[in-house]
Amino acid sequence: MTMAETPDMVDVTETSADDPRFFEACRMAEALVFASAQPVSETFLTERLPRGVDVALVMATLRNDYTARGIHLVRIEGHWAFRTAPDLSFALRSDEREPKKLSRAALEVLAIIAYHQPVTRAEIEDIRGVQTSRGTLDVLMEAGWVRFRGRRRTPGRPVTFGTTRDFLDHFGLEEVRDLPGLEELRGAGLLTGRMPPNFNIPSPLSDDELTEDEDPLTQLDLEELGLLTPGGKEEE
Amino acid sequence: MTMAETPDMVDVTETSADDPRFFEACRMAEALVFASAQPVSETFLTERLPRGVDVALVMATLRNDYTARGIHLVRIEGHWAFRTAPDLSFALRSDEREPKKLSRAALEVLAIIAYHQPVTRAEIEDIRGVQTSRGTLDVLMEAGWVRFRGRRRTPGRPVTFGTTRDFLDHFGLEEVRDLPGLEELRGAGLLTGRMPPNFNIPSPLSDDELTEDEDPLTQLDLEELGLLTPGGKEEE
Amino acid sequence: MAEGQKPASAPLEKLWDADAERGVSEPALLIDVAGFEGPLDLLLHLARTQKVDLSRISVLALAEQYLTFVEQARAIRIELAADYLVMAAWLAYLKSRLLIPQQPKDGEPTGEEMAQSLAFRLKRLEAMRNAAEKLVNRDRLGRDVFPRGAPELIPVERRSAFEASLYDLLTAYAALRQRQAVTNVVIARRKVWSLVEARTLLSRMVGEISDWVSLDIYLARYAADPQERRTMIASAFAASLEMARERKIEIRQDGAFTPIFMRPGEKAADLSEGSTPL
Repeated sequence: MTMAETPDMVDVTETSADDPRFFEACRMAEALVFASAQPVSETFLTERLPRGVDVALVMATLRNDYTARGIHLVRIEGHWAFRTAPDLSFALRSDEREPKKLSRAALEVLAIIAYHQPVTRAEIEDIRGVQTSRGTLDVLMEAGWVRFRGRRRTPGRPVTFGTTRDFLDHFGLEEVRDLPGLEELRGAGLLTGRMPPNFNIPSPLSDDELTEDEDPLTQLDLEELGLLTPGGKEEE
Repeated sequence: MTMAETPDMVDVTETSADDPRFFEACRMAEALVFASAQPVSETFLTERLPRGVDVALVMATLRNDYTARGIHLVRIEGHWAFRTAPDLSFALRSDEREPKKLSRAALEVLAIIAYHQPVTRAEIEDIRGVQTSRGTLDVLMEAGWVRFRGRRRTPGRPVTFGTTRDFLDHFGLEEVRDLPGLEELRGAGLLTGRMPPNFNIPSPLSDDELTEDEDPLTQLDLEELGLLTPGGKEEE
Repeated sequence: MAEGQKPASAPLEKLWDADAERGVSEPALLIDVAGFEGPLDLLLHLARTQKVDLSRISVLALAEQYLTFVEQARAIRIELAADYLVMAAWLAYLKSRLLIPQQPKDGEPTGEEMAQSLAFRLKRLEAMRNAAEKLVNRDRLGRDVFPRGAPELIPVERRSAFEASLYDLLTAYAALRQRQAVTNVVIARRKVWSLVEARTLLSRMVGEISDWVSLDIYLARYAADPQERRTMIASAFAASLEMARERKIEIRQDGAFTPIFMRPGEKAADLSEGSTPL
């Protein structure tokens, strides 16, 4: 059987098939990445491989070697890892290893953070139209998918959230810009932080702050609202 | 897939090379061995691979594929496993110690220094409510995350601690001011439950400048500190 | 809703499916908002029942649907969360702006602009829902795709010999501060005035006064915290009974629940040397 040899020879002959040093570098890189369960950074590989070797070319060659195999070499934000081929999922899948199920709310928050990052909590709540319940962000951070990124340079300096490399690894993405449908959403203007002009819609309230909400209310509405007690919150 | 087929010893070389079923079986075996935490028995492989496939041949083929690579497929007491090629051990051997998890006490002290800097050892102990062992600060200094900042202009002129540039790098912060505040910790579900009304979390200052009640460390101080075990300065 | 009928819980979806066929006036509609994550979620659900592309929904019809829903909820006295009602008010306003076109005034959005904004928000929420679904159905590590099962732990790549994430750090800090805060609360709560303390206080009072003084007013000087007042009054009253028995003070109350007055008793002199009794 020939599957190991097929794809790589093309690349290697072009560039450095005759160079035993390049071949050795490939073997070393392969072993280094293979040994680790975690993605290995290109910086680390550069340090470990013989000096002067084109690491990018080494990795491209290796990736090519594995395209048809049962294991793939994948790149995640400048880090490399071996992963089983996705099409073999059926053969490997086992229910015991099923990752923890996320609540709908947590999943929604995760998607918003992924597509809108860096995003503040207020923006997440604006998009969802509800307050984020305690525990939702916590769960995502504990899973290692979401992290504090920094602070927005606006008054109040709100903290922003973003996704992690583990997030990309988990969902099989090389980079954030590989998120499914990202470009279309951006093109449709659905990812801009800015609202259309004159945007004005009630934002989620903390329970008792009925009166705080503002202009569009008519006197009649206010009277009606006063008659009704605020009920419980709807979050998860 | 045709189930009628039976393992055919005679046909072996003929079928294997071009048979897409055999090729698929190789990919599956490869992925199964790769993903398994233990060496995989041939019995297990036989159960998982498509019926009628010659498992021994599959494994022999795979082993052959990997002979020249940086990874080898090895057979250990009738079980199969991938191992990095023995001749590459020089490249893989790591002189780095395996990273140790920071102890809970160290995490707490580090966090207090980050949030409350500049902070003296006595203040750290006051916040934690327990004495800080000498080793804890040593560990943090050794990790390069904590440094002496200066001296407080109070009786006894206690040394103040702060975080380092490496600290920011390691934890992915641009500046100390990016550490989340009370509302954000609460919002992320890290702080729960009722908090006393006067509860607050300091907003750390930019870490470079000395505060008004701090004196810079003089040459003498440095010598003194250098002579003493780090962290052993104050009340031990 | 028909009288006497017992409201049972039914998903809202039923409500609107039924409406599409039977008209809104149909009685006995049962409402359940438990499945919805706030008014925007509900609105998105209603918009979907229009069965058109979100960019072509009729915001006016949507507003009416929502308002009808809120009306019905009120009719059967369902307590709606405040944000549902705020949304209703906003939609009522939007509806009026859409029905009675006004000259755009400075800074005030036109009805169309408001409608566009709402449609935008619904589209954005739906887009994120779809994105979440796509994400969760990808080939996921640990479910569809697997890492090396027996890592050899060789290429450990760490700049630092120690491992900790920001999450670890913040969790530790939050837990610590919380722990300490709780301890503090316990200490703070221990503010119960003992009889001894109350007696000392009363003794001091007796030293200062010569005639009837309202206990409440006197104590108010010491109890800044209203929560403390209660225990103070209770202890002071108990102590005062004892002191009255010893004839160190006299107590007077004109009626139930009226203020309690006190003045030094015959033996008040025993209490405080430095002051002049009576």
